Amino acid sequence: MTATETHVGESKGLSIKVEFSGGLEMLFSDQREHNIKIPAVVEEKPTTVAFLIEYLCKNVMKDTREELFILDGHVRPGILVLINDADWELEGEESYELQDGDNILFVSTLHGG
Amino acid sequence: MTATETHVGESKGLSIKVEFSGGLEMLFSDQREHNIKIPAVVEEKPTTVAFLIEYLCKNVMKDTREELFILDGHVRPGILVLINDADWELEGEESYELQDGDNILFVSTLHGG
Amino acid sequence: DTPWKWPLSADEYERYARQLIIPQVGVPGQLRLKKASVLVVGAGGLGCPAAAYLAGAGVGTIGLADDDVVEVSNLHRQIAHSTDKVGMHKVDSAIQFLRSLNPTIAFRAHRGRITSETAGAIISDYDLVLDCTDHPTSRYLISDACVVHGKPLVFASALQTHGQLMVMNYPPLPQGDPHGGPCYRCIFPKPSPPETVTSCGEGGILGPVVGVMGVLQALEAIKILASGNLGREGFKREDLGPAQMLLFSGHVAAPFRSVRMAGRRKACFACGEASGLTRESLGSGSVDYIQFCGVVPAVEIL
Amino acid sequence: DTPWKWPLSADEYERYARQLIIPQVGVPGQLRLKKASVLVVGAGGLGCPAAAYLAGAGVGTIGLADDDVVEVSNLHRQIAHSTDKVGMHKVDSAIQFLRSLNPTIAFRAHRGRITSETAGAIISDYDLVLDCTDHPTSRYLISDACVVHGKPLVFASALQTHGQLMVMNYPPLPQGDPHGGPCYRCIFPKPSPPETVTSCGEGGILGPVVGVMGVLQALEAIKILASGNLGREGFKREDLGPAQMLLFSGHVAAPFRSVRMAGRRKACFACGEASGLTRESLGSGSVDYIQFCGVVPAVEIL
Ligand SMILES: [Zn+2]
Ligand SMILES: [Zn+2]
Repeated sequence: MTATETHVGESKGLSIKVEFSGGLEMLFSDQREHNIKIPAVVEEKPTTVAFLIEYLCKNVMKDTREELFILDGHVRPGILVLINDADWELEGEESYELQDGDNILFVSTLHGG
Repeated sequence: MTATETHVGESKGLSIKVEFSGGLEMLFSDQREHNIKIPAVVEEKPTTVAFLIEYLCKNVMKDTREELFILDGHVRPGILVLINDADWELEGEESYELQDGDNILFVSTLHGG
Repeated sequence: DTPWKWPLSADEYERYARQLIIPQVGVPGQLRLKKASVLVVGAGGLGCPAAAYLAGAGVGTIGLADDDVVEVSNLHRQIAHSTDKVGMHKVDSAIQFLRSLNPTIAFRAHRGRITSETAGAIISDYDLVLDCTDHPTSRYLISDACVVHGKPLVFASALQTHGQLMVMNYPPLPQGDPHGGPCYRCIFPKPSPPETVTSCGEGGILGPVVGVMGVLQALEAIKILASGNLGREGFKREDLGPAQMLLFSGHVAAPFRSVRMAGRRKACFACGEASGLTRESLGSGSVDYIQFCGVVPAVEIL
Repeated sequence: DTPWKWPLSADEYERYARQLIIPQVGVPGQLRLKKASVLVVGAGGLGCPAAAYLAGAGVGTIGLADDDVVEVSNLHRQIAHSTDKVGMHKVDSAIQFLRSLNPTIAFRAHRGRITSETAGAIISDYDLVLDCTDHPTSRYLISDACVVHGKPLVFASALQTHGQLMVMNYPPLPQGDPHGGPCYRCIFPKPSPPETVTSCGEGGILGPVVGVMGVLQALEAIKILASGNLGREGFKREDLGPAQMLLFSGHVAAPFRSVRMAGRRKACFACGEASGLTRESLGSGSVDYIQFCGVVPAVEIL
């Protein structure tokens, strides 16, 4: 599976590896890995995970059922967000400031057995 | 399990994470992970995996049965050596020049089923 | 006649010989397994392999809870059942299989769905619980019952080619104690919207994917029980290193990934400092799990 | 009476419903599984769970090879056998279990140890081979036979709390073709010194550890067979990404690790450019596997 390259502007960009698992890849062109290039600074503040999520919704998501990913402006319940393989709760959740090379994994909870 | 710290000299040292698995940990005080500090340059040449192996034998191995790790001056048949999770064949085997922060994993082949 | 003076019987020394010589088990670990009781909730794709390896290892008492009967569409993954048992209660079918594997241990059948009213009486009888069910309502209920009754929980789930596994509420310290392990609600404080919940029946499942997760549940249970850490004075969640969840994706080159999770959530509804959940409130049905998890609006079902 | 016009029978649609709806399988994948034949060498700790999930998934023909009989010390991990089958040939015991799980597929029993003389005749009859044995001599022999007969091999091994798994000789292109997958000898050109070889009987094994590896072997086999890549014109090892070996350590916080392996070794004795190994030379016993792997000197055994 090849990864998409997405560019926004040029100067001082961050290269972020975004992954979807547990079925969420379905909402993103059935593609598990996406290499995302986003600016390091947005409105004079360091770029946060909150911005990345908005960006993914607007620019990467192909499925129209946005509510399967975002609910009331936040990642919907039942999706785990992992920043460099750690629960984002350990990293400040939405306010985490992205670093170049970060890996952000979105995993949908499974219920089957 | 806490990791041991081993020092050699001071200036320009490399920090190498050495791991043993598949039963080899038995030869190294039953300890899976070792943080090894070795010089970056030995006899005016960059430090290689060959030097690390010799160093492990002399300084870290507690078991007297050296032949379970080294045979005829080389890692014995049946031990896989992985440099940053890649077979050392892909990296130049014994002549690979160590970089600070490298992870070197020694795994004994298993035969059971 | 010299009286038998060893801690295990001759048959047990023979049957468990290959695990007795492992340092992580040994005779003390085997004796702990023998004294232990494990409840497996769900005798399906996770529960079948999990119970098989628990029985093989000599867990003294294994309870199985399920309200389903065997169907032919189960058999590609539910390896403790068989074609001639189609229509039989899954719990009875599985126990028949498990008993033929190891007739020296005890089995208990709980035929019927676990509810708020029955969960306490069932779970309080066991040392450890495996959540092998297939719906969020039962997953929240089982976790809550494990919290108020002080039982560690080995959670796993699977769908299509994916699986997830986590040891929860271990050690099972009292509510509000930050040294206890996080519970299911600490990880998933709000349930997934019902329209995003897909069962194996709807979404499909590869047999070995759910099989791997079930076998790993048995391994985690055996490790906990054999270690002797359960009930050891002063044993803390942190002694085990960071809490981990194991993620599996069967069609990816590096299929397994261990991710680091936070500990107990101070504000957790179940295990948190101000939790009002008690054995009594749980048993009286004060939590409506069906409403909490929600139902798909009728229009979506059409 | 309208004639049945669907590719699978009604029973098959029902039995395999949960995997038919997975995109990686579907009806084409199920038909490929049905047409396929898999040889499981070794009906022990790896072979039992592997064969169970292969049978569940509907692999059309499953061959089992083993020369052992069931012992009570097998049962903690060899879940296709049972206590009342102690003394029975493992192959017969396992097939009885597998047939009750899925009576709609075919089974073939190979009672006896696979030797240089018999390996070719047995292996050439199958599409894919699982190495579930427990000794280096059989592992080298099976790999060599897979190379000269062009069969992919799913290798796994286990000891104590450790496991290893790798798909080998896939795609199974002719010797010397660099686009074929590496064989067992590419990874382990020289055997381990015999004094370092420990069997599960000697070193011990936790049941779920070898169980996980066996289930994962079944998964790899199902993925290969359902994909349709086997025999697809122009299909190359590189199309799958780098060759990977999966390492497992049951007592570690992050228990699984996928490591990147090199491809075929140009100088490989079996699959290399100048290999003199042929079906004929293998079958005539020109390679002495026992001598190649060595024997522990008598003094060491004492
Ligand atoms: Zn909690
Ligand atoms: Zn080769």
